[in-house]
Amino acid sequence: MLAQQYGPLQGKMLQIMDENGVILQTDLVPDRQDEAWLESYMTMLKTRSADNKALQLQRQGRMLTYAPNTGQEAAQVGSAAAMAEGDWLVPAFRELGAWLTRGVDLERVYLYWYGNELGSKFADGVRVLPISVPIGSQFQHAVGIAMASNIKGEDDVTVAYIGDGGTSIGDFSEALNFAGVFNAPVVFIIQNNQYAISVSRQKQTKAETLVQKAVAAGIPGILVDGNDLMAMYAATKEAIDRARDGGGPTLIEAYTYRLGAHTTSDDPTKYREDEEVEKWRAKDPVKRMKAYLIAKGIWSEEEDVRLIEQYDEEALEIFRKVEATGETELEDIFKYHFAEMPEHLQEQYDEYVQYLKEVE
Amino acid sequence: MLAQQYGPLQGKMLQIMDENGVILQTDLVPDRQDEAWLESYMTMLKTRSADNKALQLQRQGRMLTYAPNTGQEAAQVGSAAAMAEGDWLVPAFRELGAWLTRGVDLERVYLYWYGNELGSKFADGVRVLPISVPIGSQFQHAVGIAMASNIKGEDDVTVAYIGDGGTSIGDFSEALNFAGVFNAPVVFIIQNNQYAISVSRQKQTKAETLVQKAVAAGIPGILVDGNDLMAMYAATKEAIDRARDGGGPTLIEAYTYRLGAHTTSDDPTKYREDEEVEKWRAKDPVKRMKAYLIAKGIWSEEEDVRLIEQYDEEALEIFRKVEATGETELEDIFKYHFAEMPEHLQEQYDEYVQYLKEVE
Amino acid sequence: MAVMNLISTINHTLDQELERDQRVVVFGEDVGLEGGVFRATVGLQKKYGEKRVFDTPLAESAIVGTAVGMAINGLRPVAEIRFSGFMYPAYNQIVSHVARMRNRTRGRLNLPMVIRMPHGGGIKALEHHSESLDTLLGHIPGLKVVTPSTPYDAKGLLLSAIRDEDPVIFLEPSKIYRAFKQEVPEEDYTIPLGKAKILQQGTDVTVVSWGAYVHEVLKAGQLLAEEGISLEIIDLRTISPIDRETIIESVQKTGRFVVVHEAAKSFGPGAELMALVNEGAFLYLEAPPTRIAGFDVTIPIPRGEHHYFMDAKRIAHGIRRVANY
Amino acid sequence: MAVMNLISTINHTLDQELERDQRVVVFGEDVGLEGGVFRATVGLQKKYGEKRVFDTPLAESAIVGTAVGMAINGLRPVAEIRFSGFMYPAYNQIVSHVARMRNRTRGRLNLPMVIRMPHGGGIKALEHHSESLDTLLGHIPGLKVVTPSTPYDAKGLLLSAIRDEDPVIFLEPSKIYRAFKQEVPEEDYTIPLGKAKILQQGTDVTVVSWGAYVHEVLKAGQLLAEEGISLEIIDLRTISPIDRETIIESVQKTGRFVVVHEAAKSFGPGAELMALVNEGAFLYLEAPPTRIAGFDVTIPIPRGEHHYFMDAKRIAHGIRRVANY
Ligand SMILES: Cc1ncc(C[n+]2csc(CCOP(=O)(O)OP(=O)(O)O)c2C)c(N)n1
Ligand SMILES: Cc1ncc(C[n+]2csc(CCOP(=O)(O)OP(=O)(O)O)c2C)c(N)n1
Ligand SMILES: [Mg+2]
Ligand SMILES: [Mg+2]
Repeated sequence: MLAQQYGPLQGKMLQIMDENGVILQTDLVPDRQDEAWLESYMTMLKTRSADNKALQLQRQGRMLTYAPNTGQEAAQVGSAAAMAEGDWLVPAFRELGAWLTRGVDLERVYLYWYGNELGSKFADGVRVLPISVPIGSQFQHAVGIAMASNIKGEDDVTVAYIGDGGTSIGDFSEALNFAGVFNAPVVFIIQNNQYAISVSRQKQTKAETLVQKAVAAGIPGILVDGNDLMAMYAATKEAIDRARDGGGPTLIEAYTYRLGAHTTSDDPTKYREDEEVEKWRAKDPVKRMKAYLIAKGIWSEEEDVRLIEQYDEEALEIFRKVEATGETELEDIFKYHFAEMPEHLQEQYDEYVQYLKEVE
Repeated sequence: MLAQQYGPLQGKMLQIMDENGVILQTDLVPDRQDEAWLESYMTMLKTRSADNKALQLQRQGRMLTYAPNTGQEAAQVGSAAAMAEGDWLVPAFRELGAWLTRGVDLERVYLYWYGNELGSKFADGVRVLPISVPIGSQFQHAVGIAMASNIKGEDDVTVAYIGDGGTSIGDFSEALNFAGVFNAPVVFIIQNNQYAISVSRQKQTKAETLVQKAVAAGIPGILVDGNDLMAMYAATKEAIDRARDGGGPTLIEAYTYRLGAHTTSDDPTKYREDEEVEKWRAKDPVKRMKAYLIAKGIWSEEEDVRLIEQYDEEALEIFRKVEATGETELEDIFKYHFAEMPEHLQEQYDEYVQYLKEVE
Repeated sequence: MAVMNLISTINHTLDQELERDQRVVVFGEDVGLEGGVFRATVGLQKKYGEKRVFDTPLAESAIVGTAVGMAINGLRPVAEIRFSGFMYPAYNQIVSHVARMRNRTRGRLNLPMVIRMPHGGGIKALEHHSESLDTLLGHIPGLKVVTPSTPYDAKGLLLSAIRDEDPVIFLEPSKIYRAFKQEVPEEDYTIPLGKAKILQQGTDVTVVSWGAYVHEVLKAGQLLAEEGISLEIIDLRTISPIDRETIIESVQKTGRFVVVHEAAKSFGPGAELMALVNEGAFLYLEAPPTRIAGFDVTIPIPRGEHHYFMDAKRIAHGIRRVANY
Repeated sequence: MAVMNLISTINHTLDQELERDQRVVVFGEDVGLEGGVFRATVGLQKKYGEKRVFDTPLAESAIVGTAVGMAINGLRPVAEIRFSGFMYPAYNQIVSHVARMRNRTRGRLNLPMVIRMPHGGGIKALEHHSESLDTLLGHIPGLKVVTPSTPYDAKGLLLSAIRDEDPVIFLEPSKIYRAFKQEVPEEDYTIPLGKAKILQQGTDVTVVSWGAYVHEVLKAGQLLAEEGISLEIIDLRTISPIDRETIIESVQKTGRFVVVHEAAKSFGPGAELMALVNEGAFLYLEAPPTRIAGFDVTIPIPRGEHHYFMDAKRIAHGIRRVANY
């Protein structure tokens, strides 16, 4: 069991592929078709394209704000790729790679960062929760969803994400503890990208690893190279399988790095050295997977360039659609608070519409 | 270092004295005068007397309500006895033994359970916080006090208490984490008395021990027989010394048992077996310390009986004083919200006084 | 038809709904094995099993937060918070998620869930066991807040709450849990949320109250009737959204308005009702809309509690002034 | 005398007070090394060291809870909550301890502490970054709640808040952090808490507002002045306790009252002000006391934000009705 070998107190990190895409531990390579790896890789590429495009658009003043995830693609895509059809995904707010893997339309994501609530209205059947801005609070929803699966006798598993900063807030610990007590089929993934805005991982907790927080709840944990798609897939798959088989929750620490800014309003040079960033850039999860696939002979530089171009274009096209949506409908800010609009809200709406007519 | 030998992951519990008061580990007996042990024992006796008296009075309908601590005297007195003069004590709500050790008047304690806020007004110089009803919230105050000691360059240490149930709430984890990050001179003591009202320790968390929750914050921890006065003293003393020397926080799990009800409105037979209670009664912390002192030749049955009688009488006398205080002064419910009473409060007070005059 | 007090009505109602709807689950601290410190859930775990009626660890945020998840995943959670004073640790989940999930997702994810809690004081309990949350919950867009004043209403309102497609906060006046009994029909019935109830028709002053205070107001009404002052007494029943129509119509008739509540006065629920009366019946007013409310203090613990709580006499005193204005 | 905007005034004031009083410590998420996401604390860690100005882990409850402990142990903590929307996890500490420690201990333990937070919306931010907490904090006995509308007031009020022997919640209208500059004296001055300020004398309608909306109201005043409607405009400055005297006197003069606020209408701060006016000036009223307030909805994220926030024109429209009533 990986979670034993690379458990919270083993002082080891699961790595299957090195920084150059060379397999380090052949026996640990998950049993998965080449095409599946290629597909995951493509999702990583798509994620990065969408990310770059969003940043570019934001600089042009067209996108409202954006939380980039460049550098964290493997942590997200690798974990989400291990999920099965009915499984639930509960994100924090920076999980583009996971969203795309799980069928969330990029259009919705862009709508959200464009500042429109419709960006949180995913298609029916997409078992993905909206962004949870209050850090950590989503972990409890994840546990509740998982408990419900148990109660209903269904075998769906819930996968939830949080950041390194999020591990400090009470909701995180409460959620892990509940999950342990109720043996909830949930996989908790900490994306330790080393920063919570300007606060470094070292200032966030004295714990040597974040995964050791699993010990507090008496649940298994595993420390994984978050920039290694295969390792992330393997660890998550094992945890999901265990959960589905009634083995309860697992905490995964994906050791990774946010290469970009916290959001478009953040300037990371204020709190970290370029040197550190460069060191991590060498560990780029996309680059290493690409090297692996090319070495395997199932991908090429040319295809790569072409696909990136295609994704860039698609992203821009999608954003154009989003941009065309313009402003939120007035009615929409009233209509969705309750199944039926209560009288006082209806009245406030009507009065305002009346006012708008009067001043026109 | 005890905290290493009996640390969270060692699977061992520190015990210095066995259930019959026989020393198991001579080398671990703390360097402390016989008189000091005797004094601590007397405090335990006094605690139990006060406890019994409160229960009796409550059954007579004279005390409002009461949270007994019979069975937990060693955990409380042993730990508080290890504190030095300027140290701060931050209780949960069941810490009679600790209060008496640290100079809180029994009168105040009785006043509190009699339903009077004056019970939370300790004498100046008594560095003890009032009861904190919202479970767990006091741990953060403890960390703040300890951080302040650090900031001011003072070497006082803060000792804080919580129950097993309290370890599940977010404030607990946040507090441990803050303490670790800021290297706060604080000793956290979990009194694991096996129940949070009716919820057993086993249903509270899947963690095998509660002390392993220290791992989440990267701070040392130690599991202690909470019914062993010497072990509690030794573990707390070591933790306090370490904190005072700049070594930061420690988590102590005092493994003990609430022999009585949760409070006077609780009926424990609803959720636990007599058998279990009897098993624990054999481990009574008072009984075993008494055996030790008698065997040492510094205490006798007769003295014991006499002292208990004396304490019983004193407790009753103190309660009579409390009973005589009667109701809270009207002014007191208004006067203490701010340094100066704001106009609207003054007006509400005046109006009510006026009303009372009118209806008389 | 059985004669029941408020707490046994809650138990009976949860029992019936657990039986009727497999999606209903009931949980909280001490809710399972022990059946709740007030015994609201006594016997239910035995009957429906540990999967549907269970104890949780001590963590209010997680109690509410997991309920959110359960509601999303097809259940109808009925979560218990031990006392309203322990709602605060869950406030982030309540405000940020319970109240907002439907709006956030533009209707895709709704949360059919109930948060029950003993509410208010007057039970000679320690600090934090007597809190009034009317304003703190009523002010949050997206929440419905309900409180019954009788066993009969409790059943009808609780069934409505559990069957509602949106979250409902169900505040149970602990002071009257066992204060009196009433006939409660065995069969299923609901009382619509958002509708106040006129308890007594009258001509001189409209008096609105809810929860435990309703009964003091009714007594005050008797005292004043002897003096020839006729009260129209309204039990608000739903704190949010408020049934303005019933209140405004009444004030238009009586010309005088008093609200009686337990919560602290400033920024309290009485202010909202006074505002509504200003907005809906200003020209009918023959006296200033008036609140008879808690002092702006932390509710005292028992030896001072009587200073805080108002009896019928004091309420009558306040109403009399308005009547004689 | 330097010309400063609101955010740099906060920085300047904290700087001066850190210098003057060794007991003052300043902390919160990103407050130290980075100097705050709004740069309220920029440069302060460098100047005063990591012991007095520091970053905390991400945990609002602990930020407030540790501040309580620090205040007990002789410091004067000034804690920052990132945005008012992240106050909720700290609500238990605020309500149960910050507001109550003095009363609980009958005066033995008081808490000289300040909780600062960017407040309100209009800054085109995501969910939970635009919350108005006026009612949720104002309703709590034992708290003082303050909000400045200008850099000049910010300095005087913040110094009063830090030097107060009791806890003060200091709400900073983030919308106007950089909206305009003003001369702010270098020297030390305080503005008393609990005192409103008459910004403009007038005869027809008393209008009360605070924070960012004050500036829209002033503009509305200009629009209406052109129509011959004269407003008396009052900046509340302290949300709790409210300066009733200033308001009542004004309403007794004008006979008309309007409150303008950003928070949701129902159970909002406007209701309290209307109630006070009812209580203090009923017989002077020539029109119903009126609130011009936020809709009872979750504040929309940016593409819908403009629907929620009111401009001077809309405010003027509302006031005009009252003037012409
Ligand atoms: C309860 C709460 N407090 C503060 C914030 C403001 N905030 C937004 S993101 C962030 C840092 C999160 O760090 P981390 O959890 O490591 O996630 P990352 O941004 O690195 O993905 C903070 C403090 C928030 N959203 N919620
Ligand atoms: C936040 C909060 N939730 C619920 C309660 C109600 N309550 C009072 S004591 C208690 C159990 C505490 O158990 P534990 O921490 O083990 O302490 P013990 O009573 O055993 O000393 C509960 C749930 C409370 N006081 N505070
Ligand atoms: Mg991070
Ligand atoms: Mg316990």
